[in-house]
Order: sequence, then C-alpha cells, then structure tokens
Amino acid sequence: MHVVSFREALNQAMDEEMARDERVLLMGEEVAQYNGAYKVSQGLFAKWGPRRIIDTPIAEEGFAGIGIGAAMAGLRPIVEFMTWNFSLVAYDQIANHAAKMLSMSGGHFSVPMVFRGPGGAARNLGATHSQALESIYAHIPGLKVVMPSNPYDGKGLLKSAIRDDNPIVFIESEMMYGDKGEIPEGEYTVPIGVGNVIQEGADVTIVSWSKVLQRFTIPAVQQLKEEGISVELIDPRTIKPMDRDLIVNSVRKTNRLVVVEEGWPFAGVGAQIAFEVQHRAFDDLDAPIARVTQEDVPLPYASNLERASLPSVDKIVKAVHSVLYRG
Amino acid sequence: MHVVSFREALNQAMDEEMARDERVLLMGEEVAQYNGAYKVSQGLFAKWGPRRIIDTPIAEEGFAGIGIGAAMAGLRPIVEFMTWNFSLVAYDQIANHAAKMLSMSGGHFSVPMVFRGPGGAARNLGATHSQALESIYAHIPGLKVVMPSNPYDGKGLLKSAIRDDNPIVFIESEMMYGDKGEIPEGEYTVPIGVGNVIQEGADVTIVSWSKVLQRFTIPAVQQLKEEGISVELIDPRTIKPMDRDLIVNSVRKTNRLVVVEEGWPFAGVGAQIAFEVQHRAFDDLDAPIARVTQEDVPLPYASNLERASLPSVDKIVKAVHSVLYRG
Amino acid sequence: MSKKPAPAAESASRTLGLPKETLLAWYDDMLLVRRFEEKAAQLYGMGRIGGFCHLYNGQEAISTGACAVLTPDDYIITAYRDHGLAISRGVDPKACMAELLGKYTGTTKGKGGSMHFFDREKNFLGGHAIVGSHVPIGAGVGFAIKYKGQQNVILVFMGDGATNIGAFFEALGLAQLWKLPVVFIIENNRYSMGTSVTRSSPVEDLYKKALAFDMRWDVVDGMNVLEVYQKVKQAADIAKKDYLPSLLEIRTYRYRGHSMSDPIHGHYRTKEEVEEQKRSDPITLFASILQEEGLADESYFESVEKRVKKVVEDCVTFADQSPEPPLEELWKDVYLP
Amino acid sequence: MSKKPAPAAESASRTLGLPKETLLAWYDDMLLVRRFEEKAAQLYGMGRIGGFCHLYNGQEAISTGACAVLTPDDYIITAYRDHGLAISRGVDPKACMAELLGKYTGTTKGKGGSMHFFDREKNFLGGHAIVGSHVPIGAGVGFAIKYKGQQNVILVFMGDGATNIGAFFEALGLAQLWKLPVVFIIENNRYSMGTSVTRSSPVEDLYKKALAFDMRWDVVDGMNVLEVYQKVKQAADIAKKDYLPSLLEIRTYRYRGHSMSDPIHGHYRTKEEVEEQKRSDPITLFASILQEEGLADESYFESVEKRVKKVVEDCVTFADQSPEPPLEELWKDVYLP
Ligand SMILES: Cc1ncc(C[n+]2csc(CCOP(=O)(O)OP(=O)(O)O)c2C)c(N)n1
Ligand SMILES: Cc1ncc(C[n+]2csc(CCOP(=O)(O)OP(=O)(O)O)c2C)c(N)n1
Ligand SMILES: [Mg+2]
Ligand SMILES: [Mg+2]
Repeated sequence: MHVVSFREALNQAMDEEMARDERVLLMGEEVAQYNGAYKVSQGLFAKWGPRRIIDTPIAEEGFAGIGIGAAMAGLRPIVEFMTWNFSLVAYDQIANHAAKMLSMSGGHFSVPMVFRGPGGAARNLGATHSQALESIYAHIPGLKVVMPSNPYDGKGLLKSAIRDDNPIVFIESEMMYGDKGEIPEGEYTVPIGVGNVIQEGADVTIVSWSKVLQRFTIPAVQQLKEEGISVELIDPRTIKPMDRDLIVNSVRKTNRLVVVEEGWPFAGVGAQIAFEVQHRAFDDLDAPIARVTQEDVPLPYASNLERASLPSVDKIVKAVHSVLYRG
Repeated sequence: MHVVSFREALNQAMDEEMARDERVLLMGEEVAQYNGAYKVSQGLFAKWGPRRIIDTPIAEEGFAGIGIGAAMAGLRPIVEFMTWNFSLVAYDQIANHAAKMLSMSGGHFSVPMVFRGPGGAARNLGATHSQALESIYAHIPGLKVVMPSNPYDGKGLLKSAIRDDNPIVFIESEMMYGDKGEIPEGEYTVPIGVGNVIQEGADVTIVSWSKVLQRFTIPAVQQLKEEGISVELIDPRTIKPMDRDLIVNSVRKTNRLVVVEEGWPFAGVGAQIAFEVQHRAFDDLDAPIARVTQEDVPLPYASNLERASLPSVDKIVKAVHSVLYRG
Repeated sequence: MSKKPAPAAESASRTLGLPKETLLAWYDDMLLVRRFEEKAAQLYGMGRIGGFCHLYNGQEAISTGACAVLTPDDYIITAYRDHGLAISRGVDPKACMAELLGKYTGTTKGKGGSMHFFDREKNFLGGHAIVGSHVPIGAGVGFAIKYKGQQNVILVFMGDGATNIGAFFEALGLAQLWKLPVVFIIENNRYSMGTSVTRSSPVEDLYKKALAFDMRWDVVDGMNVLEVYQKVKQAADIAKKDYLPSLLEIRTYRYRGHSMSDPIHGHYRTKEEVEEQKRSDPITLFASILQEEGLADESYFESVEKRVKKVVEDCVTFADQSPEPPLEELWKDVYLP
Repeated sequence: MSKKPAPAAESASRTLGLPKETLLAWYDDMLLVRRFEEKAAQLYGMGRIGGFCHLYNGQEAISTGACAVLTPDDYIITAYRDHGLAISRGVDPKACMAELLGKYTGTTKGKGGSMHFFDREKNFLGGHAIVGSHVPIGAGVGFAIKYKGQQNVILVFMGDGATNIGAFFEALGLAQLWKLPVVFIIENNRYSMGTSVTRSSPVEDLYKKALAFDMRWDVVDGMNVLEVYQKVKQAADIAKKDYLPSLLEIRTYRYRGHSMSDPIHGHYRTKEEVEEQKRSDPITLFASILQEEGLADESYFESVEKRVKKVVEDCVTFADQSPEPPLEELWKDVYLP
C-alpha cells in the first residue's frame, strides 16, 4: 500500500490502461501540454505524446462526437470535460448518440468510451459552474454513471470504466483531487455497479457519494456516533446501475434511510433511491425516507449563500434526527 | 363552449396572446410558411406576417439563445422545437442560461419566454425521436415545466405561460394534436402550478399527465371501475412547480398511490412525487407507491417492441392491483 | 482560392475510361435505389411502414457515384435519408426492406427503422436522425483511421439544412485542425423540409462554409454520377494520401416530399419546378451517356428493369415472411455485458 | 472581398479630431480598469476574492474604445473576463468590487461573482461563463432591437477560444441571415487558457470565420484605443443604419495568466513574449499620443494616477463595509412571481 492523491490515482489509472491497451487515448481541453486544468493528466503528454494525449479546442459537442465516432471505429477514447458543466453543450452527443448507438444499431456498433471530469460545486464559481449533474445522465438508458469518493475507488473504477464496453459518465470532484488515500502497489480494479458499506450500523442507513460523502456525511456520521446513533453508511460508488440490493438490505436491517446528495432535489438520484427502497422495503421502514440535497436554486457566488445552499453536516444530522423522530 | 382540437386550442392561445401583447412572437423551424410541422401555427404567418412568425434554420442552440436574448431585451418570444428531442442540442441554453439568468444577474434580467413543442413518443420514430424529457428540465431550478393533457388546459395553460415572467418548458404531444375538447368562447386562462382532480375516488390515487394520461391511464381507470375499484385521478398539469398538496391530500384519503408517466424510470418525475408523498404522508400509506414508466431502454422502432416499452392499460391495472394487494 | 482543387484533368472519355461492367453496375445500382424507394412509398401508403420515411428519389447519382469510390475498409455515415446510401454501399436490400417493416431480419433487428440503418460488415455507420449530430461522429471515424495509420477515408453525408447547426461547424473545424481523412458531403437538394437554402443559409453557395476553416472544397453536379464519382474520388484520394479533409457541395434535387407525410409539391415549391428538375434525371442522363458511348441499349435497360423489379419483390417477400423481433429484444443491446 | 469595409477614411488627426475632454476621459477610463484589476489581483492573492478571477490587463484599449461608441440605449454582452467592459460601460466600480467580495451591494447582490456582472441600467447583459453560449444571446438582443425598430446596436464580445464552438457559428449565421444589428467582437489575445490560436483554430486569422456567412469583417489593432473606437464605430453605424452585422477581430494580449490561478507565463508562453508585448502597452501608447498632440503632460498623468488610486481605494472601502447578502436572498431571484 502507498498513499496517493485522488488526482494521482486517476492519473495512474489512465496511464496504466494506456500501457495495457493501445486503443486508449485521452482528449480534452488543456489535457496535454498544460497537463490538465486540474493536473489530472500530469505527465501523460510527456510520456505518451500528441498522438494519444490530445488537446482540443473549445468545442465540446465536436470532440465528444469525435470520441463517439472513434469508439465506433474501434478505439477506446477518454474524453475529459474540463468540468461537467461544459458537457451540457454536448448533452445531445452523450444522451442521444453515445447512449443509444448500441440499441439503435441493433447491436452493430458499441461506444466503449469514458466521459470524465470534475462535477459539482468547487467554491465561489456561481450557478453555471457548480452543477452536480448525475441525475440528468443517470436518467438516460445506455449510460453508466460512476462517482468515486476516494483515491482507491477512483483508480479502480476508472480502470474498470476504461475497460467497459459501454459509454461511461465518470464524475470526479475538483475539491477532492488533493485528497489522499491508500492504494495497493499492484494492479487492481473496482467493479462498476457494486456499492461499498463504509461503516456498518444499526439505527439508520445513509446513502451518500462523491464529495458530499467525504466532506459532510462522514463528519456527520462521526457526530452522530458521539450522540450514540449508529449509522450504516453506504457509498454506492456507481449511480447507474445502482447497487439496489445493498441499499435495500441495509434498510431492511436499520429500518430508516437518509440519502445525501449534492444535486438538486427535483427528480434527483436520491428520489430514485427513495422510490425503490419504499417499494421493496415498505414494511421495513419505520420512518419516512429523508433526503439532504442542494437547495432548489441556482448556486450563488457569495460564500454564505453558497454554504447555505449546499448540503452540510448540520442538515444531515437534522435529517437523521428526523427519521429517528428525535429533536 | 365549442369543440376544438388540441392544435387549434394551442393556436388560439398564441393568436390571442399575440393580439394582446405586441412583444409576443413565435419562432422555430417551419412555423411560418409551412404553418408548422404539425400545423400548430396554422394561419399565424398569414395573419401576423414575417416579423412575428419566424422560420428558423436548423440551429436550435442559436435560436434558443436568440429567444433568450430577445426576452432579456424586453420581448416575450415563443420558441418552438419541432419536437423536444431536438432541444437536447440547445440544452445548455435552456438549463444554463434561460433558467439561471434571473438568479445569476441578481434580478437584473428576467427571461420571460416559452419553449414549446411536442414531446414523448409518436409512433415508430426510434430512440432519438421518441423521448419524454420532462425530468431533465424539471430538475433544473429556474424553469417551470407545463404539460397539458387536453385542449382546454392546453389553451389556458399556454396563455398563462406566455404571460408568465419566467422561462417555461411547455411540452405537448404530437399524438394528441388531433384530440378534441370543449373550450369556452371567451378568454380564459388556467393557472400554472395547479393540478386537476379528474375524478374523485376512494381506493387509490393515480397521478398521470399528458398523453399517457389520455391514452392509457383514463382507459385503465375505466377498466378498474368495472372491477369496482374507485380511483382518484389527478392530472398535475404542471410538472414544476408540482401541486404537491393536492397529491398528498389525495393520498391521505386513499392511502395508495400509483404514478404513471411516459418518461424513463431512473430519477424520473414519478420518483420525485413518490419521494414527497412518502415523506409527507408516510403514516397514511397502506402500500408501497408504485410507478408505471417507460422501460429503461432506448425506444425501439418495431411496433411490438415500442408498445412493450411504453406504459399500457395493462401495466397500469397491474400496478393498481399491486398497491391494493390484489392479483 | 488557394485551397480550391485544380480543375479535374480532362478524362480520357465521358465515362472516364472506366470498364463497361463497372458502369453498368452503377446503372443497375441507381435503378435499384429508385425502385426500392418507389416500393417503400407504396408500402408506406398502405400503412405497412411506420414512422418517418425519407426517400432518396432524384439523388441516386450521389449514392452510386460516391460509394463506388470506397474500398470495403472505408467508412460511410449519413443522416436519416439513408436508404439509397445503404443500398449503394452494399447493405443487403432485403435487410433494408425488413427494417422498414420493423422485422427481426432488418438491418438493426427492427430497432432503428427507416432513419437508422446500420451495418458493421459494410462499415455503414448509420442512419442518424438528429440533424448535424452525426457530422462530428463521422469526423471521429476519420480520427480513428488516422490514429491507426490506415489509408482509408470516411464519407460524411448531410443535407443542406444541416450546414447551419453548430455540430457541423465544430466537426469541420476539428477535422481541418487535426487534418483528418474525411470527405464531408453536402447533398444540397435545395430544401430542408419546406425551407429553401436561401431562407436557411446566409450563403447560397454552401461550399463557402469551408472558407471559415481554409478547408479544401469543391462543387459537384449531383445529377451526373460520373462527376460525383470523379470528384469524390479526388477528395477521397487526398484524404487517404495526405490526411486532409474536403467539403463537397453536391447539387441535387429530391423528387418526393421531405418525408412521406409531406406533399411532393406545395407552398414551398411548384409542380413546375419539380417537373423541370425531373428533366435532368440522373438515371435518364446516365442511360443516355451509356447509350451514346455504345455501352448499353434499350434491351439492356429493359433487362435491368426486370432484374431490379425482381430484387425489390424478393425484398418485400423476405420482409413479409420475416418475424417481428421477439419481445426479449427490448432488453438487449442496451448495455454490453 | 466585396464585404470588406473600405479602408478607414484618413482622419483629420491621429486623435480623429475628437474633443480633448473625450480623449482624456478615455485615458482615465483605461487607467481605472488597469488599477482596478491590479487591486483585484491583490485581493485575490489575499484570499478575499473567491472562485475564478479573469483579469483584463493589456486589453483596456478595447473596453474603452468600444464602449465609447455606445449610446446609453445600446447594449453590450461579454464572457467571464468582464470587469473591464463593465467599468468602461459605466457600471459603478464600487459595485464591481463589492461583487468580487461577494457583497450585497455588488452588481448582482453577490450572486454572480467575478464572471457574471450585470447591470440593467447600463444595458450590460453579463458576464457569461460558458464559453460561446452568450453569443446567440447577444444576437437575440440584436433581434429585439430590430423587432422594435430601434436604431441601436449590441456589441457581443468573446475570446479567440470561443470562435471554435457551435454557438458562435450558429449565432453568426442567424445574425447574417436575419440582418441583425450586432457587432461581434473577438478579443483575440492569442490564447484560450494555455492553447494558442494556432493550436485551437484551423485559421489563425479569425476574421476569416466571417467568410462562411458572407459577413462584413475587419481586423483591428487592439492596442490602439483610437483604432478600436474608429472601427467599432464604423461597424456600429452600419448595424444601426442598415441592420447589418459585422465580425471584428481585435488583436490584443493579456498580461496576466488566464485566471488568477494560472501563472503569467509558463510552458505555453515565455516571459520574453510577455515582456515584449508589454512594450506596446495600450495605456503607454495612448499617453504618448496625447502627449505628442499636446493634450496632456506628465503632471496630468500623475493627477490621473492619484484620482484613480483614490477611486479604487474607495471601491475597496465600500466593498469592505458592505454586508454579505442576507440568507433569504438564497430563495430570491429564482422565479419572478
Ligand atoms: C437537430 C434537429 N432539428 C430538427 C430536426 C427535424 N428535421 C428533420 S429533417 C429536417 C430537414 C433537414 O433538411 P436537410 O438537412 O436539407 O436534409 P434533407 O431532408 O433535404 O435530406 C428537419 C428540420 C431534426 N431531426 N434534428
Ligand atoms: C463550453 C466551455 N468549455 C470550457 C470552458 C472552460 N474555459 C473557461 S475560459 C476558457 C478559455 C477561453 O479562452 P478565450 O475564449 O480565448 O477567452 P480569454 O480567456 O482569452 O479571454 C476555457 C476553456 C468553459 N467555460 N466553457
Ligand atoms: Mg435538403
Ligand atoms: Mg483568448
């Protein structure tokens, strides 16, 4: 085991997969000569050169489409969005073409590729630059959506994503790139679609992922522990396909569920989890399922408003109290 | 009262609002000289001329943006997407700019406009041309999403939408344009955000909207009636803001809920309704909330697969039976 | 225009010195496309084909002339008006007809329908119904060709209406910046649905859109299969040899309405215009060249008619007798394992 | 190039015969923008400004020269590098500074931040952070001007990097097709983040992108405020009089890194290049013209420095003393009632 940052873990995943498979390449804005806007591709250009590490102009729809076409013709591109916010100009390419090609072509053409980059709010970037968009991608059949919350999962899941034969939406977090974590020396992968029980517990299940899991949910769980509340904490790691059984079985045991996500509430991922759990574990639920989400507003710039809009330790603790009928 | 088709009702709404307010205009592909791909704008070009009824090239991102800019500068544009499927190339304009302008500008600039056109599947159009996309628009704060299910609501809601000072996503249905219904002779509007109890009932609440409400849910309710099951049928008419109280109060009475929608299941609108109802009416629920949605696949062309993928009378009846613990 | 290609070298003959079998095969192919579409129109009228159905009548010289340029390893991608290009590319017309009827034996097992033909074997990458969106995808195939160091090309077809959308411009820009082996082909049939080019584009000469990128361009008479072949070949050769893209504006005309639900002539074009255009019909024109050059006579044309008629009838029989896709198919091809 | 404007008529003088007060006001404005940005850099370094902060240093001749063309009823819209244009347009620099500090008295009550300045009074339509997406929005303002029959113009500013994205091309196409009163202005500072124009665009001369649309175009020396004024005025006059758009490529340079988190020079440009560019500084150049024309002397320049310094200090004081937005604001401006 050795300790690496999240960005190093992602970097290693790409580097190793490029070594393993000649068809793998990375393209995106500033990924090559600049070594990545957030340095996730640091050193890859020097090592792999301009054929496989490719700087693009600002033309997301164009280069997302180029990635799709290249995948149809046998390559395995990784397309980086500088942030996922900018993927919205390429939404048609991802949702209509990458997602539907295999089905529309009756199996003739698959689109084995990864769209990746940081999602969610960083700090003081304002409404268009701070979006957690997993829900609008997970809604679309044909896409898988992966959201690691730590370096170990980041590396293992990105390697799985690159090897997967389907188009993958892989959402990281700018705020987590510096987070450190242990990873093994040798080769490993983490399977897509398998959640992780971070902590077993008895009183309530919390499902949470990516940055809010690390920044808010884990501290909240700590605080709840001090209050004597035992949380079973689940990181689904993959948003779609969601590890439904893991969550449902946990709720069968704890009888209570809180979902914590960074995205907006309306038709968010948490709504789907809540629907499925009440559907499959109705008789096991001792309290309504609660959600902590971003407030249903465009995220403002000012720090105080930004903080008030996002999930927080406080909001999570309150939500857990509510499902335990305390306070 | 007189009987008009859905397309006539929408046509009247636009015509009347154009007469009432000089700032209202309509732009889109084939809306003018061709009288609309689906003839919703029939006669408007002849009456209002090229200044106010404007044919556009195929450049959805461009003309959606032009609509936004025109709205910021004081006009009240109606932008027609030939179908909502084509809005995906303009998703950034709608979700990032129309939706967020008021907030990002701290109230300086509003975007009073309507994006409209038919959504959902028609028949045998394949995966990219058959999408019910309300969930990815309702997810975004700053947008209102309106989906009328009959000519009366269509006219009344479209007039309200045109007068509304916010950007509105107004989703019609190609399959319903020929549907007939009664409307009053004189001027009327239907308020945005207010649902409609189509039929009172005692055993189960069904929430359903737009085409699937007319084509599948109402026949299913009829069939259930013959079985002696009394359904309270709610048409929310507006997806966002959803008339939550109406739905929650209904479930408090019937103790059971089925949501029927055309869209895909994962993080769909029905998931949100289910979440809210279990949250606010937990103790009133006698059964898990059920949903009928499109299957989680890209919609195929062949009629048999298409039918199997979409909601159906059968699926609705089964879902109701399930929440009544029958069959 | 430094980037404009030199005028085509004077050919040895009107038929470019091509062998007789080749030329006759082209004629057969054009006629097959014509008759296939006529049959499709008939079946649509009978309610046996569903959805949108965009026919290729009038544009046959393009599919035949352009596909004739390609080797089996070359690629092709187009929009929803894809029957002609699929057939000329060698996609089994039986499978095409079965697809129109939503059958399991169709080009995509009945999943894509008229607008979404695909064939991996033939490197036929669709059939795409979101206007313009396949243009970057096509450029991506060019990217892959170059990445792999192959000497191949992709022909990316689109309508005149598609040349106003962002994806088109982004794709051209990237292809020129990265020097990809792509031939972008505008099938300028003068209308996008009911909108004439003058009403949709600020430039009527669509090749001018290449000027924004210093891209090589050319204008092609789309009614003359020989000119189509020659100019597409020139562009394809440059793509393969020098990894350089071109934009070709091929001028053509569609005889039918935009789709089967659109009348052939209406407010946006007159009956006279359509009739006038039909006088420079690509099949008639080619037939007269073949005749003048002594390569075919009336009896040959009659025999082709018969053969093609039989092929189309066999297509219908095959499609008729094919099963619907089984219901399990609904869940297949959504994800690969 | 039939669409290329005739060369500007020889001006009466190097200063175009403009009144002294006007010219001095321009100088003051350029200096204010420069000093405002230097202060912003300082505050960013102290951690008092958050998020991304894109400074305008080096490009001041553009904001001053272009805004000088506008009447109060004209409009302006730009990307995220918006401080300079806001100030030159007359947006209160106090409100600008307060916005940077996330204060309630800011241009958007602290909601938009550095990248999203807005001012309805000044017809300043933002401040937009999705590259290229504001270009069609700007065209839409032109649409509204024409719809209402007004004799106004909108200036739509963007970076060189923005000229590769679909929205840019769609907007130009629509503006030319519909003959909208818009001046599209590329502030070509040679880089989009770390990517030089030669690596992002297949044409280095960005004005060529107008050729795809037969749009009027011009190239402008962005270091010379007088040329900026003159050429923007020419384009604006044509827009107002004839309802015709133009594309101006204004050549400039940014002294700072792309944003405050990007080093001033790094792998993508050398220190020497930056220093070399600074030798044609627009403020120094304008100062020497004023001096040569006898319109200002050292003592004038010193007095402006003092005045501007005070203004910027007042901005900071104002921002410092302003309150944060109250928490209720979170729920405001999401929907109008
Ligand atoms: C993005 C998008 N917008 C609108 C449509 C609807 N539509 C389908 S075909 C068409 C006209 C296209 O004309 P053109 O590109 O000239 O091709 P042609 O039909 O002449 O072959 C339109 C507007 C679409 N499919 N996609
Ligand atoms: C659609 C989109 N893609 C990527 C980005 C990230 N980004 C922000 S600024 C920038 C460079 C823009 O350069 P340019 O247009 O030349 O403007 P300049 O910064 O030089 O003023 C990039 C890539 C973005 N904001 N929007
Ligand atoms: Mg056409
Ligand atoms: Mg730049």
